[in-house]
Amino acid sequence: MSLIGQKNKRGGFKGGARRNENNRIYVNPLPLVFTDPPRSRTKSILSLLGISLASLENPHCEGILDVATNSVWLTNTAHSMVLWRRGFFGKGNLSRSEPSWLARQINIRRTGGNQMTSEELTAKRRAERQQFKQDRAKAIQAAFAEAEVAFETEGRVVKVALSGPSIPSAATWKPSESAKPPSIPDQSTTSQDADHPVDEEEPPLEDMEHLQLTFAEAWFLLWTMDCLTILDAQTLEPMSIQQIWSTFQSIHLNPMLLLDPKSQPSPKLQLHFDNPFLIHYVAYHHYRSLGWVVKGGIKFCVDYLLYKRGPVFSHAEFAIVLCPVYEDEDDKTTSPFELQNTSPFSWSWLSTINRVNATLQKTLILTYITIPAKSRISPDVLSSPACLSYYSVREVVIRRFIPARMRD
Amino acid sequence: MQTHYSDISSLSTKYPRTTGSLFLVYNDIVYSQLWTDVQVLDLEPCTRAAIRGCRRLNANNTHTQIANIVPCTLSELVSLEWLDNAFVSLDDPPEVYLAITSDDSSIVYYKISRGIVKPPL
Amino acid sequence: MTTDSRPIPIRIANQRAYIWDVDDIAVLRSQHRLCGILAGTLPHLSQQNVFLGVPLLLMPEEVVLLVEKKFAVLVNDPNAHQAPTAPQLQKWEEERDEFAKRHIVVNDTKISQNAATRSMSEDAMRKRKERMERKAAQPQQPPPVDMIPEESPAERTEATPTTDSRPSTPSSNAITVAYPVIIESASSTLEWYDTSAATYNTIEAAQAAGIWSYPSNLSERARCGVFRGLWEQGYFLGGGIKFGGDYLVYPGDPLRFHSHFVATVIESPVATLRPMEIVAHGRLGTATKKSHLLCGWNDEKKDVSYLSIEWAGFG
Amino acid sequence: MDDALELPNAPPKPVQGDEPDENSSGDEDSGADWTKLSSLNINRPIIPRRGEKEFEPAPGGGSGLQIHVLDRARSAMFDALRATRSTSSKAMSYAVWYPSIARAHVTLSRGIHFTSMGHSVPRKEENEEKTTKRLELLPEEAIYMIERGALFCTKAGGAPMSAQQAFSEMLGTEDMTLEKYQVYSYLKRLGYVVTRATPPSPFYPVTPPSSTSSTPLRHQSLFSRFTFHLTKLFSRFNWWRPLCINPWLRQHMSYEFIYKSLRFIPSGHNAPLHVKHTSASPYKIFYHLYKPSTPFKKTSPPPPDFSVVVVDARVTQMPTLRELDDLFGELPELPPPLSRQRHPQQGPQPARNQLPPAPPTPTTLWSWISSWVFKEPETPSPLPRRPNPFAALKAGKRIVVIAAVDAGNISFFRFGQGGFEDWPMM
Repeated sequence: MSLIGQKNKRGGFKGGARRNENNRIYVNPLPLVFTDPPRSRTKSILSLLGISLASLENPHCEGILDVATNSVWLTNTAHSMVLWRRGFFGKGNLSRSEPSWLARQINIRRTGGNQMTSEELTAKRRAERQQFKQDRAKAIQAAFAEAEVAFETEGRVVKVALSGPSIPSAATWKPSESAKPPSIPDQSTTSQDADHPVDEEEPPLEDMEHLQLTFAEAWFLLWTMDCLTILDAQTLEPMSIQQIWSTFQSIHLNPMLLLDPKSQPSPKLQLHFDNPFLIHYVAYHHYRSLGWVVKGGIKFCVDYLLYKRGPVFSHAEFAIVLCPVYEDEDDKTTSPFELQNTSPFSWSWLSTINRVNATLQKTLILTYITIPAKSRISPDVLSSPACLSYYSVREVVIRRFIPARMRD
Repeated sequence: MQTHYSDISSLSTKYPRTTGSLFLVYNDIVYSQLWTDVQVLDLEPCTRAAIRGCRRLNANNTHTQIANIVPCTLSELVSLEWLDNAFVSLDDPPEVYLAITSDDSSIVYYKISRGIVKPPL
Repeated sequence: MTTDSRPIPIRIANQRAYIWDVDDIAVLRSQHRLCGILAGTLPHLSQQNVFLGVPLLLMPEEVVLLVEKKFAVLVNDPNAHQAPTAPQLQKWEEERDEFAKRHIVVNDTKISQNAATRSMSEDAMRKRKERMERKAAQPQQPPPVDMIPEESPAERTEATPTTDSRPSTPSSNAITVAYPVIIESASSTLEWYDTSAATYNTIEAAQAAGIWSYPSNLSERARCGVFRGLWEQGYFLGGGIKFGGDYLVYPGDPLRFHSHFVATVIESPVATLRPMEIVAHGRLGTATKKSHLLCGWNDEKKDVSYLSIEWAGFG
Repeated sequence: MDDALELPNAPPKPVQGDEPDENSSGDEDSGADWTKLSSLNINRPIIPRRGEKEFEPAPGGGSGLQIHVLDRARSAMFDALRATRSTSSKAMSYAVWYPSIARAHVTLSRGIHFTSMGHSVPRKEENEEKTTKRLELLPEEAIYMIERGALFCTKAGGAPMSAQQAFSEMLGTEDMTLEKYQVYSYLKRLGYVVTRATPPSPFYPVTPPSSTSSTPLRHQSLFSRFTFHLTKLFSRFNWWRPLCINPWLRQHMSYEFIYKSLRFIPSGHNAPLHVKHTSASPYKIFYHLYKPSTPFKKTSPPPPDFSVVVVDARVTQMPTLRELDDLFGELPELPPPLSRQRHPQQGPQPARNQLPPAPPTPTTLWSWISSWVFKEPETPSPLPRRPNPFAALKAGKRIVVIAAVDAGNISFFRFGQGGFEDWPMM
């Protein structure tokens, strides 16, 4: 059962209580868990010698390779919850973060929609903000019209104040019942009631959601943590680690081959240092290994967001844009991929993404991943993850420089 | 696994490369955004399927609006001609929604209108 | 307004386009809806960057539009600055001396008035210093954010000239009474500034003369085309690089109206566009209450098509 | 917690210590309200607040009131632009401009400007045998002083130069472009001392080369790299099973150990960069920048507070990694910023205060053993205030300021050499 559902059942936590609850639920930063045996004298002595009696527990989760979405799907709720709670891996395809779609649906049925989920709350707040903006714009327009009349009739130049008793401000405005969205005559189909009958005897809800892991997440979980098994979508047989390694690369090369069940596995996998899977994995692994929680950043127009402990604890501090750099420009011209951001940005684009992130208090980081030159390193090393030691990662921190504020 | 794609199967086999984003967007529209009368249309010039449905404009569905969505992934490249073709194939609606998906299943929707359309006051 | 129909001389130097006469700036703004960007220091407010002074720097797109519409001509500015003839120079020196004499008389009576409208006189500096000293004695107040104090006159040191004065340099002993010395902004007041042999009526002529090159490639043609397209719709335009685009598009004079759009120039209908650009532009536009305009240039048809981006409001 | 921010219409959060206009919606250019200028006290100018603007003109070119207000704003602006450049004859400096050497020879120098502008050059006077030292201004220095009405410049024959002529003739000489001049005057107007990074002549005073003192951190990262190679050599690293946990070793049974043993992808700006050099790069440090508060001696300038590159944004893309690497190579490494004393400045970051990550200490097996063997000193003796990792990550180890100028619009960015590998979160 989703955490969000539980939270709302109890009417929500207060700040400190929620933090404690989060500290308890998300105590493990990785899926691996160390279990300590009970305290004993033997243990203390052994521990002095640097010997441990603790044991390591690694979960075994199962996912299915989905070629079309370039991802691995977990449909087992228990597995999804383990990966989400221990390191915030994956994303529910119908939710903003952890899969909560089913909980939301159950909530709607149970309460008739009176108790709102966070998604619904967001929607409500959004509608209210919209209404506030409309009200404010209307009031300002009225003030200008008044000033206009004063000018035309009396020749008085009235300075229109954009705040004051008659102009609603964010602090004073309250949603009113009458301020509901205007009820425009219904132009839509009349059949909608038939499509969604309000029935007492509703069929049991089927969970339409899965936890989606990117290839980078999936590879990290199975390669370093050994806690994920990936099943072939056709055969539902577990894939070997070597098979997965080459599949993640070849999907980017030729998804058609893999989508067509009748096609033979490609006779010889072409290996390229600039395979998007490898570039993304290098970055993902780099930040994970430094203890960051790494999530996708499309909504902030970047590649990744870095969270210190996880998205439930704090806002992301850093917004990462991947900039792959060819050691040898010739490799770029012969590449089968169209990697983005391999050439320097225009200044206008840098302004755009920096501005978006600065207003949200995120520091923009350009993460340069060097792509080994084929002339320097044989692409044969790509047949195993040993190739990863030939890449390198460098960060460049971007901030606006405001001379007026740097004078001391 | 095939069952997940059943609603959109005919066009997903026609355009296998764009099936992923179509699937993600279709499910989001049906199950999260709760649009009604959702149908999948062939958008041949963009080698993909588009989605048309009734968008909810308020909570209890008393007001809806027919809207068109063109899905694409973050790693694709598009062009003005491409967007123009989408408008033409969808019978020139005043606007289309571009749904951009990423590998982590995130989707962002942006409204694209033809011509110079003023921002809301 | 007959005088305003004369073409405005745009001063070209090093491939950059300037307007130095304030009347020309006024015509550009009020009649042609072109703003340029002020690039000079305001002599009486020289320690801030919010209000700047002449010259007005024009974007190359503005230059091309003005010349194509016959509103302006291009002047090869270094060539127009000719060496003065001996009589011209003598006349100028006489006028200068006359001005100085007049002001020495005036100065005795009306020192502070002049200083207030011109730049700071010594007297004003002294008064100001006194004020600042009084202030320093008081409990400290945070300095204004955008301003730093003018240097105190106490710190002014009279450095000795390293060599003997040149003929043009008035000897510091010659006149002991202070008078204002004026440095001209625009050259149009100088008798030996002569544009007659340095003026070009078309972009092509200026390009042939090698003083102007814009537009020289597809990307620059696209910018000119889009700029003109938006201008012809009645908008005011400003540079948009800080807002993630090529232009800011205003419904009226930027002095009174906020911009409605950030516009991006797209060189051709088939030029590739990354979906991330739509995300970023849409997102930034929504946050700043602007729409984003994608302006597609068709170099064959020489026309522009527009798409507006806004956040969908769901998702 | 970013859920709410994911929506593009999320209200921008107030940025502490920043003015609201820094990143938000205000139109930065043309945003000033010139009507406020006339009411200013000339002697103590205060920048008025941004004028409040309307959404759009009424149909037909604006209503009566709108036209009235606009006309007033415009005339305020044009009046301000008509101000003459003048200074009292007792404060005016004089110079002669020599186009052939792109220098203005100062014949009479007055005022505070010369404490940070102009340099002394031995020149052979025309028709003379001996060499005399004289004070000369670079083109940007001369134009700036002319613009402020503080320098009366003539041509060699005595013809006075207007500001217009200074722009036309002094720009484009040597390395001076309009873009570089605009950056120069922008910074000078704010009170900075601005000098050339590369001496334009042998007589131009230069900053003594900075002693790049290596910080303890540098040792740290070199050390961890060293231990990694040891680990790789001796433990027969299996690339198909990168994480090797021995459940009997207490040292291994921690998340910290796991994270550390996963750090095997080369990272940081010290890793060898196999990217080729580009032939000619516009990215050269052009100005040295000194804060108004920095004691500055013209004849022996101290190390600069900032190094500035100026590019024409219309024709120049952002720097490549190689160009950035070359720029960083010329800059001294800065010590990590110390954490601020006041905690509330940090905003809602409970996690930050709970777990202040210590500077990395070696904990891999081999570093563990080697710390016995080599007796690697413990973490440096407790500092009074330890660097805040977030502040250090945001600042970068080396900083270069790049001014990108687009037709008069200057965008200043600071590019920091990042070092995430130095500040692991766990």
